[in-house]
Amino acid sequence: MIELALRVGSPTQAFSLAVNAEIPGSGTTAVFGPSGAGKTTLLRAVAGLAQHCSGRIVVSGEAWLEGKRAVPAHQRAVGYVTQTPLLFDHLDVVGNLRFAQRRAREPGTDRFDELVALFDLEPLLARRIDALSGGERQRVAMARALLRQPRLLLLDEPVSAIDAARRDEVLPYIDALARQAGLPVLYVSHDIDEVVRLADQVLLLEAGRVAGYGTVTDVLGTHTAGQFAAAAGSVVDATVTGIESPWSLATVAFSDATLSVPASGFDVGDRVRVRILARDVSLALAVPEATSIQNALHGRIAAIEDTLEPAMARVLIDVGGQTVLARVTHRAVASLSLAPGRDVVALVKTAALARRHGSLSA
Amino acid sequence: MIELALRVGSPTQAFSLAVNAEIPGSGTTAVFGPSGAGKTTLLRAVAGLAQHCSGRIVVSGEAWLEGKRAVPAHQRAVGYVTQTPLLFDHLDVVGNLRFAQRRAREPGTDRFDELVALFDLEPLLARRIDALSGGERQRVAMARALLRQPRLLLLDEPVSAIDAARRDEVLPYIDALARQAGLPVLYVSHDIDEVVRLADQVLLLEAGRVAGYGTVTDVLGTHTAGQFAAAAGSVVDATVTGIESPWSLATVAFSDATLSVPASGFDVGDRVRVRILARDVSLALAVPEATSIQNALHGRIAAIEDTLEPAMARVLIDVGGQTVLARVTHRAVASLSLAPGRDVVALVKTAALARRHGSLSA
Amino acid sequence: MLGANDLAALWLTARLALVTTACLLVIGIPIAWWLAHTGSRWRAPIAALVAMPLVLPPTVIGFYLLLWLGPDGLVGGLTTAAGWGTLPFTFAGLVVASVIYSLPFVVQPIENAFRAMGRAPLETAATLGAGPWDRFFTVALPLSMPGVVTAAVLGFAHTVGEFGVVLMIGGNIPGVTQVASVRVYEQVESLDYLGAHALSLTLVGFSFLALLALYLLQGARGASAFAREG
Amino acid sequence: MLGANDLAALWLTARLALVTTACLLVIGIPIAWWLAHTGSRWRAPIAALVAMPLVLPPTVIGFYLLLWLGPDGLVGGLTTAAGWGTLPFTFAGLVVASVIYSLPFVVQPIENAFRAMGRAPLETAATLGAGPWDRFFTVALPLSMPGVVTAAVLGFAHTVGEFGVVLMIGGNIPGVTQVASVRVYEQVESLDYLGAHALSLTLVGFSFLALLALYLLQGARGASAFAREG
Amino acid sequence: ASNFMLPMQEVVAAFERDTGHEVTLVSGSTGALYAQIRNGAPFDVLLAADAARPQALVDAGLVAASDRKTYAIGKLAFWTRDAGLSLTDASIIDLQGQSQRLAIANPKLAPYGHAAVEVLERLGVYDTLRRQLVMGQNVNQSYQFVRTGNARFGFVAASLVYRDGALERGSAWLVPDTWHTPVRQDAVLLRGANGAPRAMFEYLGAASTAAVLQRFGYGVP
Ligand SMILES: Nc1ncnc2c1ncn2[C@@H]1O[C@H](COP(=O)(O)OP(=O)(O)OP(=O)(O)O)[C@@H](O)[C@H]1O
Ligand SMILES: Nc1ncnc2c1ncn2[C@@H]1O[C@H](COP(=O)(O)OP(=O)(O)OP(=O)(O)O)[C@@H](O)[C@H]1O
Ligand SMILES: [Mg+2]
Ligand SMILES: [Mg+2]
Repeated sequence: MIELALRVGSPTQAFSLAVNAEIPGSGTTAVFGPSGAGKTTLLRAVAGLAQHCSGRIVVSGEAWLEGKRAVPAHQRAVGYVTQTPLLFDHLDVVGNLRFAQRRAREPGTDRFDELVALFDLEPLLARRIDALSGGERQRVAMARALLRQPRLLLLDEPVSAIDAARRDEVLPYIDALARQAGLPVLYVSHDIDEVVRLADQVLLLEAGRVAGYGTVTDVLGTHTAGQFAAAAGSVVDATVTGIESPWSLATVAFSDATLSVPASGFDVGDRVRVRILARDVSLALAVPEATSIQNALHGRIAAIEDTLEPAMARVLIDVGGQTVLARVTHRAVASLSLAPGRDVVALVKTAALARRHGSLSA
Repeated sequence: MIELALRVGSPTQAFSLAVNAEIPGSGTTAVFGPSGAGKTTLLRAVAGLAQHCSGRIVVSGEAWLEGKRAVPAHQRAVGYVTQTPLLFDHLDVVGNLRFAQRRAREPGTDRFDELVALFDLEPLLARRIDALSGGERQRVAMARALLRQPRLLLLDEPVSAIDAARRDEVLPYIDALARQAGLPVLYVSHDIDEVVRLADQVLLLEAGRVAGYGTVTDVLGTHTAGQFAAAAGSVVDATVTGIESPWSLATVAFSDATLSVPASGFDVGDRVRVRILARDVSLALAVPEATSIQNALHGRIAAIEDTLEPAMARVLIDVGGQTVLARVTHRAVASLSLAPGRDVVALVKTAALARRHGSLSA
Repeated sequence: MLGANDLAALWLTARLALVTTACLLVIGIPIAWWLAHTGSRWRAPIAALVAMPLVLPPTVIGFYLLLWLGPDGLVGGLTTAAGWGTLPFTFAGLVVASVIYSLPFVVQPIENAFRAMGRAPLETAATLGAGPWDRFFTVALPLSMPGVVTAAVLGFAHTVGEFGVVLMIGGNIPGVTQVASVRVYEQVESLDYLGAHALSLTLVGFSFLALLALYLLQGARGASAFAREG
Repeated sequence: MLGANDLAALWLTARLALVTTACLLVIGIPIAWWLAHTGSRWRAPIAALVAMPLVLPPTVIGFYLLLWLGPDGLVGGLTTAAGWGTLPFTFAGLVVASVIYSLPFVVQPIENAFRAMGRAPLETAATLGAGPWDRFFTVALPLSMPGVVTAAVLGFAHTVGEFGVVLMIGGNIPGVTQVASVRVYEQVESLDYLGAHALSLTLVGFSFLALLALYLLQGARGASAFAREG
Repeated sequence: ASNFMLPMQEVVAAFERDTGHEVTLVSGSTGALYAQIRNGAPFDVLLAADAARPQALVDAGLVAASDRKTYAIGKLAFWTRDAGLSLTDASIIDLQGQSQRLAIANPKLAPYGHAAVEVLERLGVYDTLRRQLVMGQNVNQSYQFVRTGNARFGFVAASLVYRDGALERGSAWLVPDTWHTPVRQDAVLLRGANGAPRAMFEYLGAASTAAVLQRFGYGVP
């Protein structure tokens, strides 16, 4: 459990941040919000670097801030990757890593080799810092933060300069680490896909205030305007009911519906979460024959909303009590005579992503 | 026309860059490649900042580099936004903007107010640089680069720290600017969606060498492994044949197929390019009735390929001579008995993006 | 407390220190720039050479300057040939001597500032269309201000306090080359301790106020130095 | 050329300069740190105060030091009460005087270096678990090396060349307080110009070689200063 | 020479009053002044602290041999700032083996220093006292050492501690003139300087000058 009830900002500054939130003690919380919303300020406050910070920060029972009494930054055991990572110029890459390794919470138990391999740092170890590319810097900074064996990871757009292929390796690793070690992660990102993939909760900041906080489902559901437009989608809780090994697919059930999703190490009975992006959902009046779309969910239209794109509407469908979003053209709405209360079939392209349950609900 | 035939790197350095490419004199060229591939090095060489640079750089007839004879950086009229933008600390925000404005190619004709509004810099103008957030810095740097009225824009992940909402305003602006002013853009990005949306050509770098160069269609078609997996798709050349104003849709035709796409200021007869992502394409044996998927393209399967995702296959469909990609499960391939040579219907969710033709083919 | 000679000496000191500081910056900044940016293998020798005036006692430097600038000296011969006469025992001579003697204090801090700034701001300025001179004056110099200020302070204070070189080259001529430091020295030597105390206090007082004003000014701008950089 | 006295003086100079430089760094670095980081309104006055030893001629400073460190002086009273006797005419006294006199040259470049470094590296070190002392020694100091080197060079060279203060406080006792600079001065005064040339050349030569070595060493590490930062 | 500054100010005042000429006094160490004159300093008359450097100027041809004369003879005093002591040569001998320091002027540079060494040698204590010696670059510094209490005793110029024949402070023993080479301070008129400078040079031998010198504790030639 991370208890945040803090204010940052001096009376002389125009900007102030006020955050009240209880963040689960493990899993990833995305900190999301427009540029200048106060995301970095929040992370700095938690790391113990913000000036004019007051309130309460309690991390797994340890009070890091209590009124004006603050535990100094170096005793907070955070792993903080800043927005533009600072590496120590006077050390080479391996020196930067060892710097953190020597100060790890439990020296000797670190995963130096594992992290070097994960971030592909082997060829860079002897490099001077000023001979690194932007992405290489970010990778070193991430490995360094993890080597310190933090109790809490603070990641400020940590993969913005990392290519997609490596990002796809790194993010699941952090995810796994966060889960195995019960390590909570505060993750700032502008990439909604990333948030959807990685986060258990979203803390939405706007102008220094919390504009929304809750599970990804909740926040994605309620804050559908603006930023979330493209990523609008739904998350449903489901149970694995079958594994189709030859096709690398798993069947999951929720309410009275079933879905096929690409499987990756699930067992029958696992509780999973399935993310369904609105853009991946089409609507039909009846289940079509002979198409590659193999997931058809029967439901009833709860509402039809406009989106920021003039051609597109968002249709909210109630599937056995859970809401699924579909993004379709207004013309389709008209030609299919879609209207609230009408029964429809939501066609979900199989590719929607599934994930093992975070500890939020545990 | 930008003629690049350059080598960067001293014999003492492990890394060297060698690029040969002819880049159209307007439109956006995405520079894509893994971390450390040499993207930043390439941009620096073009800007005149790289040491140990030799070869040929000719931009719109002006030779910027000819053997070892190099035009100094300040005479090259590039607008360069670096990966971690450097703002002048000793000036405030407006001071940084004026710095560029005063040195514009045609002072007095700049778009100061327009750019301030676009990047929402009004509230920041009097700010000191160290009181800016990461995204705010990037916005100032972009505005500053544009105020300089460059002949060539070099953008190194310019929007990595900018939120989606503003990104959606900024990218089309740059796009429009690039087109109106005939301003070529070299655009480094790790975000494949961004590349797909913005770029006319892709220059794919790997370990300092050109691993692929051509129109987005070509590169997306041939380099389907690794990085492009998620973005795999096709681009077809088409003509606008109708406008459906009430639905904000346009009908475009290519070969003997038609597609509905969200319209934005097209006229009948315009030649357009339509991007169809593999993930948005489903397959059917016949056109299904009463679904929201209103684009059905008749074609013939050319090939079926494995992808990096074990559950998914990529199907190449020949639609009147143009190739459309579909990403479907292996199970669907089996259950529909899909095989090369078979006639199928490609169902394209309307949302696929369309763009006015870049000058590449002009 | 202070006599006419004291006031003349103080006034001369102020003039000398200001002129010298100005010359020091004009000469020192280009040298610092070169040292900071060159890849030449002459860098190290020249950097070491610049510090050499420090290791000799001022009177001895003064002595050698006297030899070189005097009518028999190499430089003296040149200046005489050029019709300027010789420099020793003139105000110009004092300036030349003070500049040579204080140069190391000026070059090193500025060189450090140029180095600390790095190349990035210059590159950015170049891509924004600023030519070499332009970016030197609008970017490099403002960003290196702390180093320049330190250099100016050290150069100024050192010139105020200097007396060995000045005594030798200047000849302690009241109103022409008798600066305050030399005058205090003379007072101490001639057992005029009260006069020495008064003049010392005045010197220290004025210098203190000048530096205080400078630092307060700089502080108002430089408080930022440690604002967050996240 | 050089007699036994010259060699003794040179050796003493080397010892004095080394000990003084060490003391200067030990004292100057904390002062520089405080000046760079404090938000106190005493910053400007104290920064100005640190520069004060510069504006008085060395002999005059020497004279005041004689007063303060002597048996009637405040400090002298304390040192006598502590059983250490008085400092003038001892090697320790020379060190104290040289340290006071050269302090401004040491404090200012280091302060600039600390400022140029900014707070970010210290913050990063803190989040990596480094406490205040730890990050001072493993981050702040290494990153401020150019400033520390400059400070050491200026302090060292200035101590080598200093003679006004040293003469006053030292009493010119061969082998104990007669350093090379005093000896050269003596030679010039007594018109032993040949001896003065020889000793000056030796001083300059040795100092030059020492600094050259230092700069070459630093250059090997510092060539990076202008590698690209893109 | 800087140690002659005080009496010289009075002499110059009298000279200016008597002749209407204007004099600019420039003080410095004799060695420095010598070097400056050799390098073209615009000086007319040099009042040195010794006889050696004026002689060197004559040897260098910058001064006519006839334009050199002794203007004052220094008296050496053994002095402490502690009042009420009755000092004699025995007091010097008693210093042996004590921790007290004895200040003298640098014998190489200042004739007073040279004279002090001669006195110590005459008393046969130079070698034993050698380690207790501290040297000022000139006799003024040796005075400052004693005056500030850093050296308890010192050989100083009588002119520094006597005024109008009386001891200003502390206790002193005037060393007999015969115990050391006379401390001759010579003046020279630089070649080419005539008129007023020569008048000044001549004025050094005037009776009024001699009176001033005696008041300041100097002997006159
Ligand atoms: N000064 C240097 N000395 C040696 N190697 C360098 C230097 N600067 C960069 N490199 C190396 O050159 C290669 C290319 O660097 P570059 O910055 O161009 O990569 P990039 O494609 O921009 O990567 P990223 O996406 O991470 O920013 C990298 O392997 C980098 O480590
Ligand atoms: N030192 C400062 N003084 C005054 N305002 C500041 C200071 N530092 C940051 N700010 C302001 O505080 C606000 C929050 O900044 P913060 O860096 O937390 O934003 P952010 O959410 O991280 O934005 P981004 O996504 O652009 O990085 C911004 O409006 C910024 O301009
Ligand atoms: Mg931020
Ligand atoms: Mg890069």
